Amino acid sequence: MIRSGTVDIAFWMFSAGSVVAAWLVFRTDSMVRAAYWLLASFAGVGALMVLLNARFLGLVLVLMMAGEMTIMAVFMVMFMMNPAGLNPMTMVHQHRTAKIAGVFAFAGLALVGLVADFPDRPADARRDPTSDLGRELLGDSMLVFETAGVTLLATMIGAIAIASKRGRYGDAEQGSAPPALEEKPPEPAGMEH
Amino acid sequence: MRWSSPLGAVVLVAGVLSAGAYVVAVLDVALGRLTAAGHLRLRHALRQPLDETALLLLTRPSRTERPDAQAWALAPALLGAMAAAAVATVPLGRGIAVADVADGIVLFGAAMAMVMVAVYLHGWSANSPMPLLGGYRFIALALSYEMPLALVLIAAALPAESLSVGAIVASQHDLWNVVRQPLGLPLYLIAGAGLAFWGPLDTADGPDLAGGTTAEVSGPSRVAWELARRFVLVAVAVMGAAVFLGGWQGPMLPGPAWMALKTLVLLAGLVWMAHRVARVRLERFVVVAWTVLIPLALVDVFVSGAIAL
Amino acid sequence: MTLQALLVVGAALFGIGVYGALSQQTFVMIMMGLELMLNGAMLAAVAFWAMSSGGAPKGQLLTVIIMTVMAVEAAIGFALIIGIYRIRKADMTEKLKRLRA
Amino acid sequence: MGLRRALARLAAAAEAPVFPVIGAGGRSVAGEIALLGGVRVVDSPRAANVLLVVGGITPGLLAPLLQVHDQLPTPRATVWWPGEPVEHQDLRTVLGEVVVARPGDGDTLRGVFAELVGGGRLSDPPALPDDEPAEWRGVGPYGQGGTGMTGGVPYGRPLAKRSPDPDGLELDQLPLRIGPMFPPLPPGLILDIALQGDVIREVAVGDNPFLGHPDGPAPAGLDTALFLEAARRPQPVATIELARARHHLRWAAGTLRLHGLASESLRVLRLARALRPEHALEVETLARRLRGRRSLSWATRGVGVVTPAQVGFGPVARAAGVAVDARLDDPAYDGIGFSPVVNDGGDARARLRQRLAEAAQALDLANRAGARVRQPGPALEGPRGPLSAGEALPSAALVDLLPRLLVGQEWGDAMTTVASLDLDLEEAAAGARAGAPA
Repeated sequence: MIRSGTVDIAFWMFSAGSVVAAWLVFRTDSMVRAAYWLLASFAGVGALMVLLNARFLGLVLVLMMAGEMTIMAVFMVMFMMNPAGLNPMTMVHQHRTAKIAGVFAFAGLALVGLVADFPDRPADARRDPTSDLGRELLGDSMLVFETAGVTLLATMIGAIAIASKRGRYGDAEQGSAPPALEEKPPEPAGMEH
Repeated sequence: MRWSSPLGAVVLVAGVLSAGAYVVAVLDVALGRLTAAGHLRLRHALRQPLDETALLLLTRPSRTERPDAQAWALAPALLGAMAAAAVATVPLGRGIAVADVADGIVLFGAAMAMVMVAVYLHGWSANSPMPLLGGYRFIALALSYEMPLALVLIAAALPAESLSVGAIVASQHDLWNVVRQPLGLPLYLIAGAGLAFWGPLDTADGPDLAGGTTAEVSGPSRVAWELARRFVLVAVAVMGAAVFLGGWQGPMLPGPAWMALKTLVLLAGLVWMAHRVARVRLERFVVVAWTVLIPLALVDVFVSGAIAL
Repeated sequence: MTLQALLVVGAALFGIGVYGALSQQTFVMIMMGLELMLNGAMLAAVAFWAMSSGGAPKGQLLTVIIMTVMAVEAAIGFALIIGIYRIRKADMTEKLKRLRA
Repeated sequence: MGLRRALARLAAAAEAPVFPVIGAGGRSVAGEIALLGGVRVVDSPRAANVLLVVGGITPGLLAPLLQVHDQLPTPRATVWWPGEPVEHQDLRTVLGEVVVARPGDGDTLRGVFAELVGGGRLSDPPALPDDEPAEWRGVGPYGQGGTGMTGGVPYGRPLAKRSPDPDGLELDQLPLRIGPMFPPLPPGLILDIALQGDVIREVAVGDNPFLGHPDGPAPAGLDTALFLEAARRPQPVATIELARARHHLRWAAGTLRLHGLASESLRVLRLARALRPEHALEVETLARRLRGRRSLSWATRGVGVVTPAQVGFGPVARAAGVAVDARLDDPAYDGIGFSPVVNDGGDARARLRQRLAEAAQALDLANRAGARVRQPGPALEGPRGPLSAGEALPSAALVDLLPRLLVGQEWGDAMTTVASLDLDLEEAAAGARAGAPA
């Protein structure tokens, strides 16, 4: 348990901000806004991590997500039928199911968090968590760290292989189904909302 | 005054950033005039940035067709705030730092990553083609800047065995990093100039896009954006002076004076580069960044690591 | 700032993520839902590390792993989006009712 | 109010930010604007307080001019330097508060600006009504929604069409019309472009705004007027060559500005303004210095390659390695040691080097020609290519080349390419009229 007035205020600010931003991701009708609300949510969690003294991780989270969310925004602009993203739009389906599932997930997890009795052993504030992490990564858990690194490398190669135009056996489109967009006429009004 | 107190922090950070931005503007006018006419009028150079700012403050901001107004207003604020966060981590003299935190270099890196968000947001939210293209261009290049920037900063942190900027400055007591890691500073300055879309790396706001992300802004919004952008440049120079040029350490003069001097040298270099080097070609620069700059930065990390062992 | 409060915040983020992942049609938006779920999980992991494990370094390691998962998810997700788009010209789940090639 | 007055006092001393619009016959003055004292040429109308209209406004330029006028933020003022003679639309009947001044008159311009900032002059009212360009049919704040996923036509714009990108993905294209007052393009050039990201997928050249009115542009207003004049009347060789050098230097200044070397560009303009045959050495040095500028060749190498088969005349062909030059068959150039400069590659870099070298050579020729006078008769080599009575002027053929050159290029490369061709839409229009120079 960490207590102090300023920290508490900061905690409520960042957590409320993070949750509201997360909610707005799916409420906004602008692609770029959605991506950057998500970034705001991550930044809030990053700030909470810094408050919890996991400074390195919190900052790295922001660093990583700034890039990723920008790429996401560009991807959304790229893949949605829009004049280069100058006109945004919204689309939602199976709204009720999703809402119920979301509420259940929240209620279940929150219940566990509130009811379960977790040991109260706060971290020693005098230790430097960053150097702890560094020693852990390059000490006992080096194998885990290396595995993560190799996984990322494999991911990069795999992602390029999936996304590239030329596959091992010729062009990626070969033998593919006809484009879905041209397969059937566009649906009239009343797609699920 | 305690520099980490709210008032002290605002005074210090705002002071450094605005003084730096003014110096950049004066140097820019002076060097421009020196190149164009072969002589320089100091009074003119000292006054012109102020006059120009006054004019922009009197000019009304322009509207575009259905912009994302909030995001448009937020972008310069975000850009400036990131520059401020970056400067806050740097000690400007012995014990003069707003937040010489243990992970200062990481904070700087995170702030510089957010620059990408601010620039894209600014370009996108005007709802106009030229700014949008500027935003796209910045993203295309920013990923190539972030890598070498992060790598050379890691290399600079190695001899200090700490991520704190203060510790990195202290580790250069005997030998500056610019000597110890000769690859570091040039790579850092290229990446830093890119993040401030400055000079030859000014593809986001270039004249071939009629101003790019600034093509649709006028009046006070333009002041805000141009200031924020210069703040980033100043933040880059301040951090460069601390991490590669030994920070506030130096004989005779007091620490802050050394810091100011070193920052000034870097800023002058960056401004000179803007007047001297033609704007890069996007495609070619990305190729060079990934095939030359990033490998060089990796070499820098490996060599520095080997030496630090 | 208590462990319970942090866990509730994490649960809220996770719940919103579930809602997003199920309700959205565009692949990128679905990925955003997934990322939010991971975001909640990460917050919970850090909270446990800071308040319940006595600051054991392994707790931070777990967060690093979650970040790796996020990076992997993003990279593969984007690659799959491009791959599917290339073959089916589809950017929404509705258009992939038949998933046979 | 005190702060406002203090700001106004400071602002009045600032350099007047000017957005120039070049109309018919305005090209020859255009190079001087950037050199006026206390004036700064800006890239976007949003950054300007003074709209400077140079030359005559043709019917094709009027509507875009009004749009640009309204894009200037307030306080704004319009200054008009009409060409001579005033033959087109009188700007004063369209835009109320227009200050008319002699072309090149910087003092009036400064005066208008100072008055505007000081509050002694009211800001120009908008010229066009602030209407929605299309009926509002969407539901959401950006025109999305309505019925179905893409409901109404957003804001009267059609949805983007898709087309394959170089990577084999079907992606949206952004349709975009730029010009005729887009600063990186030559005045009057309108391009209808389809963009994917910043790659140009389709290009069509829009109607030439200098065409389409009874007389067409007067050859006297062209920036190559001196050469057209020389094709008809005897003219000293030294004068022709000096004009050639000045033309090439002004072009080089524009290119430098486009490549982000604004201060260097001013220096070249300054040299061009006061150019005399004695400056041969200086121009030579300039050519050598810019040749050695790594960054400049890096930005232009391999961009916009034009083969000799595409263009067989003028500096563009010579930059591609063909030694064609009307001066070879011109008796006026016999015996002064003229042989055409050639470069190889045919790209934007070669054209930059070509024109700089030709500028230096022209001054050299001017020195050697002495009092030699050229007699009309054979075709005259102008700065863009041969000029002879009854034939199309060089710009027309170069403009036709654009669509093929630009497709597939990135935006920046496309602008480099257009600039490197040294187009003049007015000349193209004049050339389109039969027997224009006669």
